[in-house]
Amino acid sequence: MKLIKKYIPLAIVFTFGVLTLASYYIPHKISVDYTELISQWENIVYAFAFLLGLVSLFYSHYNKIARKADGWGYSLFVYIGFFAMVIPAFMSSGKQSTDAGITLLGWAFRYLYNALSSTMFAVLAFYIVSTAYRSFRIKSKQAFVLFVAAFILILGKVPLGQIIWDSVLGWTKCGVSDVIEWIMSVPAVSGKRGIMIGISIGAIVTSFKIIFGIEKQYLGKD
Amino acid sequence: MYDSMIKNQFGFVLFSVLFAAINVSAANPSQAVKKQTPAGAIPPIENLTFADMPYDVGGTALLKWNVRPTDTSDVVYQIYVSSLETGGWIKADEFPADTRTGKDIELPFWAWNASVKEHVVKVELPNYFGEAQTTGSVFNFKVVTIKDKKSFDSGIVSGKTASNWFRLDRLNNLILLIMIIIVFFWAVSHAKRKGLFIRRIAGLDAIDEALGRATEMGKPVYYVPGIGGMSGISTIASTFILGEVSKKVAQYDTQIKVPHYDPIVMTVCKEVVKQSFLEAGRPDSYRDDINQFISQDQFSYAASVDGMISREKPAAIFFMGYFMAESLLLAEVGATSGAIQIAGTDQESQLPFFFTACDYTLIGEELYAAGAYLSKEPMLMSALKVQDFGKLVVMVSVFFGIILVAVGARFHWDTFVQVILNLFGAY
Amino acid sequence: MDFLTHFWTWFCGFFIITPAWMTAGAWLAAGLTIFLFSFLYKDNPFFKTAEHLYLGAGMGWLLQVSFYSVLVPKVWEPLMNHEWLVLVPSLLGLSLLTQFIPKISWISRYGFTFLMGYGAGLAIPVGLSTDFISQISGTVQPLSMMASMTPWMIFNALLVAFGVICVLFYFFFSVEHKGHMQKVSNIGIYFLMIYFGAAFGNTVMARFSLLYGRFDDLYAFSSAKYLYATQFILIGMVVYFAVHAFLTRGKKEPEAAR
Amino acid sequence: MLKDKLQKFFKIDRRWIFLLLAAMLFIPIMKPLGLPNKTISRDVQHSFDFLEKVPAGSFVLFSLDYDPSTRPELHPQAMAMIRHAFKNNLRVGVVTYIAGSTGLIAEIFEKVPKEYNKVYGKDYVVFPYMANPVAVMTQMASDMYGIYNKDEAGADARLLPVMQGIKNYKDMALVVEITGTAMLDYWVAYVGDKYHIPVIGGVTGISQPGYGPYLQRGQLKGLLGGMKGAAEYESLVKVPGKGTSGIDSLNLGHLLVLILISVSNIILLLIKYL
Repeated sequence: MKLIKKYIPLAIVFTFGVLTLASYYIPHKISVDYTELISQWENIVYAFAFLLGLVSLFYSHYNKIARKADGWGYSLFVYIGFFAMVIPAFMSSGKQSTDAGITLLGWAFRYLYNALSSTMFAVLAFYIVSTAYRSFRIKSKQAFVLFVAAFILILGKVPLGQIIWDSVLGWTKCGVSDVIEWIMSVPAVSGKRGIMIGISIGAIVTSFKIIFGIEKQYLGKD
Repeated sequence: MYDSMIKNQFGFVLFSVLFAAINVSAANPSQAVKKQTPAGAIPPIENLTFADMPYDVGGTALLKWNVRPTDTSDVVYQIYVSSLETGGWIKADEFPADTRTGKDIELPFWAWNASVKEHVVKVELPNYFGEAQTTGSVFNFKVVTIKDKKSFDSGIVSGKTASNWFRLDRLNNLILLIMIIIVFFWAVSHAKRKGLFIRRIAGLDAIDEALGRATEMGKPVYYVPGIGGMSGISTIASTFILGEVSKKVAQYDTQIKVPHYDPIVMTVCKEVVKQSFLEAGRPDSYRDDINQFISQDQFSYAASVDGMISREKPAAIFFMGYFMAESLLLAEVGATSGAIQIAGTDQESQLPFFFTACDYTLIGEELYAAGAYLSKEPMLMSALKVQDFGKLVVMVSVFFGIILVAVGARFHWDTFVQVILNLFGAY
Repeated sequence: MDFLTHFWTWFCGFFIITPAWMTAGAWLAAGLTIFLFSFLYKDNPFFKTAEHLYLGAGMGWLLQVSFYSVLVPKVWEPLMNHEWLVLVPSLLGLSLLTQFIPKISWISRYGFTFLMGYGAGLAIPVGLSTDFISQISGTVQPLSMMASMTPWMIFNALLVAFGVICVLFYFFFSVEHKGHMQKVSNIGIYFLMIYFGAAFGNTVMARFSLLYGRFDDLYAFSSAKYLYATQFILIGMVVYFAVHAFLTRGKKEPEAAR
Repeated sequence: MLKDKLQKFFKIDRRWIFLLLAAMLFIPIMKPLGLPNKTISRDVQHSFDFLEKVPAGSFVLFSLDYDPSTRPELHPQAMAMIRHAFKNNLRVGVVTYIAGSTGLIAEIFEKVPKEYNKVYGKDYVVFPYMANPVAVMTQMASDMYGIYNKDEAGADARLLPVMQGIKNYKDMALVVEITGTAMLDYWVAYVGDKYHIPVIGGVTGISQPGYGPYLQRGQLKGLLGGMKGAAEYESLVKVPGKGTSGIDSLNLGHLLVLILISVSNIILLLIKYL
């Protein structure tokens, strides 16, 4: 039992890990075909994993409704929203538009899903302002550097800011867009690059731990 | 022809010979062309040869011939290709005669002899023929020289392309990989050694403070593991930290809530939290609804978690894992609801927002180190050593690379500079 | 059977998108947009409704996507053509669902391990090449043009390299940051700060444009063509908040969002 | 006491900030302020000059690869550049590699051609969406009809008057790529450099700084960045549109942020030294 519960899964990790790793160094047709096939498989497995989420969501909101928990009425809207997307999808077989114009799915996407998701995204504009107000306070030398970099970037991105810069600092003969380009391509690059390099090594080490079966928390307990 | 490739100026990449040898066996015989004497001022094309493009999947041919003194910008070369024995010529390329030498093929020095004395042209056969037939069948090629509207045909060369077995150009990558594997296994096998040092990580010292406050106020703690899948490194690191945090939560007898984006991550986290409560000796306080599935859609996840935070007003919130644009959506609502916030992510684009909106932030790699720091588990600690080794490699290479390249460029040692750049080239 | 087909055609006839549908859509979109924005003022039933609707719609959309772009073309159609190989990933995928049955949940490990192995194998060489080797070469390469560089450019190239080394020092875990180490890693923090500040400032514009886009839509929905959807809903919200504030006056208001 | 009052101001209800921001962004939509837009950035000017120099009747390929999420920034750019192309009597071909952008492309061509009396098929053509951009880009180098044998409506592309004499990149004057993705890098690396056709880009404000090297080396002839790029181009073409009104609101929004963070720092200083 331990074999099929534990060792075969670990063998699967090792096999696919090593094969995928090796395919990077092997240009042969076989390796190209392998990569193509496996990435397609991965796609399929993920599509099934999605069902896992769907069932969990339905289950937890069904529970709320069944127990008449606080605010259970809202849980009904989860189902309404779900069917408002799924039924049109089946009616128009997943197509958002046909020759005749947009379908019901296209309509639902545009006025329901897209309205909601782009609004949620747009809320960020408000938060970015209130975060800036709260946290760009110069309490230390480091905060000062943070402040200056952000200030210049915010200023120089709009024409009005450029006009202000030119009228105040025009004598330096150094346009704000040049300063921005310098910040983005010199000091900011080193900061970003340092983080990236560190992360990549961490990711590589963790990936090794997964492939060699040292890291197996994701398997859960026996 | 591959002999010239191996004839490297630098002996320190001896093992490349080994790999080159593999390629020699895969290469196809090419045919040299007998001299022809076209009429006109232009000398004939010399040494026109066919070769398979090395280190690729097949389907790409290389044509090489000597650069002639008459190759100026007003002379034009045309390349023709045919799959038939006679006729059926298709024009594949056209370029001024003073371009396209061996130097323009982007391969490192250990895999390619970048000579300016040779014209080298890549012909990508799948552009003109069916994908299936381009590897393995014989094709004919010819080069036409055009000057002052007069054209001169070269002889015909033929050959077939092959699927190769090794990306010799990625040798530097492979060597680095092998080095890391060796260091990795060395570190792992020495993991039992006690007392490995690890520096202080500010954000993690604040965990106790945050949990203490939550206990005092009698409010819950939120742990947000982000929107990554289980194969994401940050998510794996996050589950480790969750284990340690929930252990402490169980000890303090506080409440914890973990809203999830990915169902697989949720099942793993369930195990982790259950185990932690068990280890803390409080299995009775474990409830199944600690881990809650929210949604697998980025912004509806954010909207829902925002709603939960603003309603329950938790005392402490942890954001650990993979985050995208929702980072600020979550952190700002948490900040306004008055919670102590500790964040950590390896998404460098989101770090600025966590950094400004949260009280403590684990920057990039610190998130990976956090698990080791909290648990002091020898296996994790030794992995940290490997990471430090990697960083050391980078620091040393950057330091010496800068000096060598600068000196080389200053004194115009072009080949030397090229060699150094090739060593750090990604192909 | 005939009747059913007939009925279905008749039923679908209702859902051909006419201008009336567009107007209804405008009301829906304007309403949902304003409901979500109302959270900025404070939590309210309208936001909760929109939030829950969004939960369902998001999952519905994803289901539709994974059904029509993966399951149908990549599983169903190959099976119909007797390509049995797709059964392997399908079974691996189905194995994940055993998570719900604790007794056999170990079967799901087969699916997990496949995903993890593939992911890890993919991450290693790509990480090495793009985030490791390329970043080193990106730091070193600029100086190869030394001969044609102005002193300012040389300074910049050296500054980038210096910054990278300092930042990496900051991430060094094996040594305590004391003395000189402390100084170097502190310089690293300054570089990080500049990056954070610049990245923050750089994003402000993009987020504002998104908000501008939303407002632009709301403005479009406020026209007579859409029967003044925006105005009506906005006024409705204001009235709700006013009435709500009036009714709960005197009661201890839960601490408002700061 | 003053200090307490200042402290209170520090903890101002952030909903006032939200209201201010909303007003700042919404007012210009209803009534564009037309704040001075004197500065035209170098890269936008270059783009304009380049297109201006393209002889009338030449074929310009537009690759429009953005979806609704980046629409506010990129749609005005596309509109302005296509207007400019029509104004100069250039032939326009449109391709896309992002499924979500087809609706937006339709939106452009519902409106813009009428302003210049342009006819579908004769003056411009829209090709259907294709996946796998790099393969398509490479194929178009030899014979674009190998991929695009039909236009979006299903008509034979070879027979359209607008396509006469056009077979591959050599017959085109320019490629314009407007995108919020890495597609511009593809066009530069796989087409511009390789087949020596000039490329002009339009990108979001976020990714704009990353294209400095391409511009420096001339791999990109010009670049429009974010809404600002759109507004500047609109002012060059002299047709103010969404870019101009957008940049008005961005101007005010950014000014608000700058004032807010300055004020909060001044208060901090006052509290410290009072």
